[in-house]
Amino acid sequence: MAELTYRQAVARGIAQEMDRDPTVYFIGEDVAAAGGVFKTTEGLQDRFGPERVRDTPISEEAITGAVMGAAMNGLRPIAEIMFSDFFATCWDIVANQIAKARYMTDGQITLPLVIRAANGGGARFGAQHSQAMENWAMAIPGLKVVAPSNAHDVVGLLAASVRDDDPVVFLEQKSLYASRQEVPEGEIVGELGKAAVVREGADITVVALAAMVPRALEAAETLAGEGIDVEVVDLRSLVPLDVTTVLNSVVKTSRMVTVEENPRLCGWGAEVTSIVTEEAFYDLDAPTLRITTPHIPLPSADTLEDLAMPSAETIASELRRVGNG
Amino acid sequence: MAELTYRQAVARGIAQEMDRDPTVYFIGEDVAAAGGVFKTTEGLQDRFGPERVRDTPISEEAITGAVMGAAMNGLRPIAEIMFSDFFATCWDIVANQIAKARYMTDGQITLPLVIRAANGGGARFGAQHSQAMENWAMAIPGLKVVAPSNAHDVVGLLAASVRDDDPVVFLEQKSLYASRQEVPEGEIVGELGKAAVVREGADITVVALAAMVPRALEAAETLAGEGIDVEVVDLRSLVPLDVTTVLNSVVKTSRMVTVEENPRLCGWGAEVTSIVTEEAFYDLDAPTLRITTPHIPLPSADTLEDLAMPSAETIASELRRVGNG
Amino acid sequence: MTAGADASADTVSIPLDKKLEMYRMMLDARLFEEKAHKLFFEGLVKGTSHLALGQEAVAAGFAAAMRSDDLTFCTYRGHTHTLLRGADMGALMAELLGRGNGICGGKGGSMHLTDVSVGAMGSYAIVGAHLPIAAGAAWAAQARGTGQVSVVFFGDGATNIGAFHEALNLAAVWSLPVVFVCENNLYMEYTPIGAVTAVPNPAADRAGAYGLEGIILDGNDVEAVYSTATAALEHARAGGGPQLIEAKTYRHGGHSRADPGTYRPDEEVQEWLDRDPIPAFRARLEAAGVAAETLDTIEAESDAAVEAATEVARSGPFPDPANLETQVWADGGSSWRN
Amino acid sequence: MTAGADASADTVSIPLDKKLEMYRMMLDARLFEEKAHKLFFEGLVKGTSHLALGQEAVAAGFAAAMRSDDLTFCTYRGHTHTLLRGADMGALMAELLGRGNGICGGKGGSMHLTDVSVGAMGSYAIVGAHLPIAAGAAWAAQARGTGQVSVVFFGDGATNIGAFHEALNLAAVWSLPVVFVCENNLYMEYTPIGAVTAVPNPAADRAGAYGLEGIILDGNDVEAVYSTATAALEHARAGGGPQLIEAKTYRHGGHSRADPGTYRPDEEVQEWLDRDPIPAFRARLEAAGVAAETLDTIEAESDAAVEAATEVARSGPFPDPANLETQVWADGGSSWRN
Ligand SMILES: Cc1ncc(C[n+]2csc(CCOP(=O)(O)OP(=O)(O)O)c2C)c(N)n1
Ligand SMILES: Cc1ncc(C[n+]2csc(CCOP(=O)(O)OP(=O)(O)O)c2C)c(N)n1
Ligand SMILES: [Mg+2]
Ligand SMILES: [Mg+2]
Repeated sequence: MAELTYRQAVARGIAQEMDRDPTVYFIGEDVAAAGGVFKTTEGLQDRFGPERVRDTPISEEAITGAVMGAAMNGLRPIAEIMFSDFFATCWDIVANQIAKARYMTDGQITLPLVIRAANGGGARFGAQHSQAMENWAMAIPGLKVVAPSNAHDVVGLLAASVRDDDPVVFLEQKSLYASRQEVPEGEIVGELGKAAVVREGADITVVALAAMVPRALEAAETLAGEGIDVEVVDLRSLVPLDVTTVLNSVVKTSRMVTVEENPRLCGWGAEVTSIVTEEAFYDLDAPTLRITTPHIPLPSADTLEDLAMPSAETIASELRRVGNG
Repeated sequence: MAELTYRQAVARGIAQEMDRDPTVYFIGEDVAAAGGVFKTTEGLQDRFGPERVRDTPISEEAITGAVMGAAMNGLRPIAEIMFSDFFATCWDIVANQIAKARYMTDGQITLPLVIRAANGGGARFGAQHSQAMENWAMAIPGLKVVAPSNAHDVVGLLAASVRDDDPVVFLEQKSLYASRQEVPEGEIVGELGKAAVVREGADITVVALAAMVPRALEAAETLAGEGIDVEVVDLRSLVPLDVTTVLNSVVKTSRMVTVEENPRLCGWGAEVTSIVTEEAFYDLDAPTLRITTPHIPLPSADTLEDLAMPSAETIASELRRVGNG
Repeated sequence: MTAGADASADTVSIPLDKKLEMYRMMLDARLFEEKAHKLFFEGLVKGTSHLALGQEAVAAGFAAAMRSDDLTFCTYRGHTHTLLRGADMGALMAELLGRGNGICGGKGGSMHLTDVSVGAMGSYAIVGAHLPIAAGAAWAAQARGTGQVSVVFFGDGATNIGAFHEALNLAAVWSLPVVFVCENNLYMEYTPIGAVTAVPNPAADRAGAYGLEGIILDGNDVEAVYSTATAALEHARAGGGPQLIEAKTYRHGGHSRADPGTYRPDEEVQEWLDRDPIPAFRARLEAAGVAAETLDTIEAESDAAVEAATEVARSGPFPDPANLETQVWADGGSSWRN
Repeated sequence: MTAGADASADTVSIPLDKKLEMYRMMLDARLFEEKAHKLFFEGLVKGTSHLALGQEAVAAGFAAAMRSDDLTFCTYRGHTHTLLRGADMGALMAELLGRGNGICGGKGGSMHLTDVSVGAMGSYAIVGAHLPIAAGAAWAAQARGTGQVSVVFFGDGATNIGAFHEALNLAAVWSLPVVFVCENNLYMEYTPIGAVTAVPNPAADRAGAYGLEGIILDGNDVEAVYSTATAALEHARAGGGPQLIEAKTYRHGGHSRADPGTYRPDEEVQEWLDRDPIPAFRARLEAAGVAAETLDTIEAESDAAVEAATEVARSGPFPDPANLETQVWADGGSSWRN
């Protein structure tokens, strides 16, 4: 069992799938010869050759269009969009073309493709390189949306995404790239749409994703010392969404808090909260609570950015408000 | 007092502001010489000349970029994006540039601009010309989002949007263009961020927007005959959001249903529901309910499209489920 | 051939049966769309429809020149392109009418006609988007060594959107087997293309920006189209990389739906009506000795086919409501939760 | 001047004080960025920074030629452009360090330096986006008759994104007073531009697609830049429409942060280091009779200015936490609800 960084897990996941399936190709800006600006794809071109691992121009519409067209014609391509913010430059291809092609053609077109991107804040890159945009993708019917919180899940969920016959937006949390974990050797294949209860607890359900998972866990440890027993659910994928795991937890704890990196409005926390309010209303003993970044663009200065994003401390203090009554 | 269509109200609103303020300019595809594909801007070029009312190439990034740059340098421009779906082709300019410029420069840049678009379904145009995308815009900090439900509000809110110093995404509901209303002569100026209680009622609060407002009203009439007294709130703008009016209504009725045209996930209905659950939890006597389009791209066939979008009938039958207990 | 040259000079000798095939294709397309127009005014075609009346020679010349496994990508003005690759006429007409026996089950409508089984890989309703998608399909063809060529049709207006630029550059850099065909009908929706474009030939004058030759073609001359298409397909298939062709043509009617097209000068419309590709080709065929009856028979057969298709469409069932929520995902459903 | 020609031949006689001003500008920029690089390695510059070391002549030549109310739009590699329009050096350095006295209050950071008061209208971190924005500012200048010109700087890599195409076409069609300046430093982040671009001169070879002349310039020759800039600004100001200029240059270091730039051949790096614009210009000034002491004094003054700015930055306060939620809206706040 080797220690792997979240960053290294990306290359391992891609390599596992390229090894297995010759129709898996991988393209993106600076991903091939240079191994990616986050060093997530080092060694892939050497291993799989310049045909299967290719550098592209700075042309996000061409990149996403290329994988869409290729997926229609026999490949299972993976594209990298360097920072998830840049999805905005190709949102038409992703949200209007890729997401809708199967439905509009009543199933004639199948698009087994993955678009990976570095998502989220914490790297002091400022408002145009730090957005958590998983909610943009979740709002579009026809896109699956995956966001792992640890290296093991990166490998497993990347494999599951590549093998999935539908388009998957795969969001790597850039503030987690340096995090490490023991990951077993050999093939790892996860499952989309399965949340994980990463900490069991009786008093409050905390639903989190990606970088918010370790922070929620840290907050839970703090509260454990104060006699509040927090259960933490790592959603892992937003579409499909494992509602069952969330509802089961809420039935047990009667309290729910969502923790997301998104700016305030219309994030997945609102969606999960609405589902729970509609379907487990009589199980709730207290108002739900959403912890988010305020509804602002993310600032660049480290002190401001830290203040903006939910931290273990702010999560803990919000959880105290919800209490364990 | 003249009868005005929602369509005509657009031209009237623009003309009112162009008349008043020589820095108001208007650009878009086929908007000038031809008066717009929805005939919403007829006569404006004749009246204000080809300098102030201009046709553009099919270049949504250039159009939105142009109004952004112009707003930085002394104009108060209005752009048309023909169908709101096409925002995806310029989402970078709208969501990453326009929305964030003021914050990133700590207030050095002010962007008094309006981007209008025909939004929503009901015209049998299929998945790429029918989206209700107000939630895309609402999720982006730095954008104001307005969506009137009637001709009077079109004029007033368009005027308010042009006079506002912040960027406004102004969504005209294309299925309402032919609707008519008595609208008084003379200047009309509305206010952003003020919801309207368009029907008072004691039993259930229905929160609706744009085309869903007349449908909610129709459902309310049906239920009135069944002894259920429905209050209908027309949000009118999503950002700013008039939370006070919604909460006041919920305190009164103890039940809330949101009706939106968006596909299921992460719409404004989820946002409003989460706010209410968090802030008026103890006032609620029943689970909240969201009525939305299913999480699917919108189909083209008339029978399917009608089935997909919330209708007065489906709203009424959902409201019966919530009851008046 | 470079910008300004006329590709018709290259017309190679085309076998007679190919010529007659193209004649039939143009008639099928013409009569199909005339019928669709009628049905629109009867209120049977809902939503919108964008006719290519007058532009049939481009679709026919290319479809006749393509290999059966080549791939077509077209726009919302795509009835003709989809039909002429071999899609079932009845299923196309039924789609326009929003019927369950439509080619997309009623989910696509006029702007999204698709028949993957004949290589008609979709009609795309957002200007320019399908250019990179077509390039991507060509990339897969190159990677898999299938010998397929992607052919992507788009309007003059599409040459001003970013996706055009990105697709052309990528295709050139990767030497992809894709043929870009601009159908320059002189107008966007209502705006003359010249009013919003920096160069006179919106596609051909930009070929140099991608290291390509600008090829200009009389898009109303089906034989010229066929010859140019044949050469371009061969070039792309042989690994020569992309081609960019600008076909000059004209739509007889308005942009869409009930648009009467009155923003166009009468003389301009008349001039192009006089250059209608179908009578022009018929005259040429007759001059070359084809019997009028042969051509009349083809016309009658097309007409009968369109009538039959119309009947298939009119009598088609409305979509099963259960289909509303199918085919979002590859498992056939639309569920996003457990 | 067309693609392939060397603009330096056009060098007009430049007054000595302008030359010395440009010498000072280049030194200010060089020393400012060398210091920023040091502070990055000290952990004081957080996040990222993209240095233009080696590219100073482009920024200096343009800034020296611009009118004070002209508008500059630049990229994340924008320290130099913003500084040389006249932004306060201390406030710039403080912004890099995330301080409250930074030019954007710490909200922008290295990639978003902006000083509207001197016409530095922003540094844009998403490739290509600022081209249409600059065109829009030029449109307002045209509409209002202010006589301003927009100047927009972008990299070679930006020539392959859609926004480039849309902006150039719109600017040409509307004859906007905007000068597009491609700083071709031969690389995107790590990928050589030639590997992903269909033409050898990524900007100049595309000028024809917009009806423009392709102007190629030695971007390391500050006098050539100044002369070309002067002519382009005059042309645009006089209503002649946009200009597209490709300045060949090179960054001495890596793309950003700690990138050592090892993907570049040593000889190539050396060749360009030998063409460093600052010593080259100094040699020319000395040859023209400027005393070494004059130049040394300028260098010492630049150095002192950078030291002072560094002190302003280092001793600057961290941003007031209360500012986190200010300036989303024109009312100064960020409230989205009542
Ligand atoms: C990105 C985008 N912008 C605008 C439209 C609306 N629109 C549909 S067709 C059209 C005109 C297209 O003109 P052209 O490319 O010349 O094709 P033609 O319709 O003439 O075949 C426009 C503006 C669109 N569908 N997509
Ligand atoms: C749309 C977009 N895609 C990718 C990036 C990531 N990125 C930042 S700089 C850069 C290279 C830009 O190269 P070039 O335009 O030549 O400018 P240079 O950095 O050389 O000055 C890339 C790919 C981005 N910022 N925006
Ligand atoms: Mg056209
Ligand atoms: Mg570069």
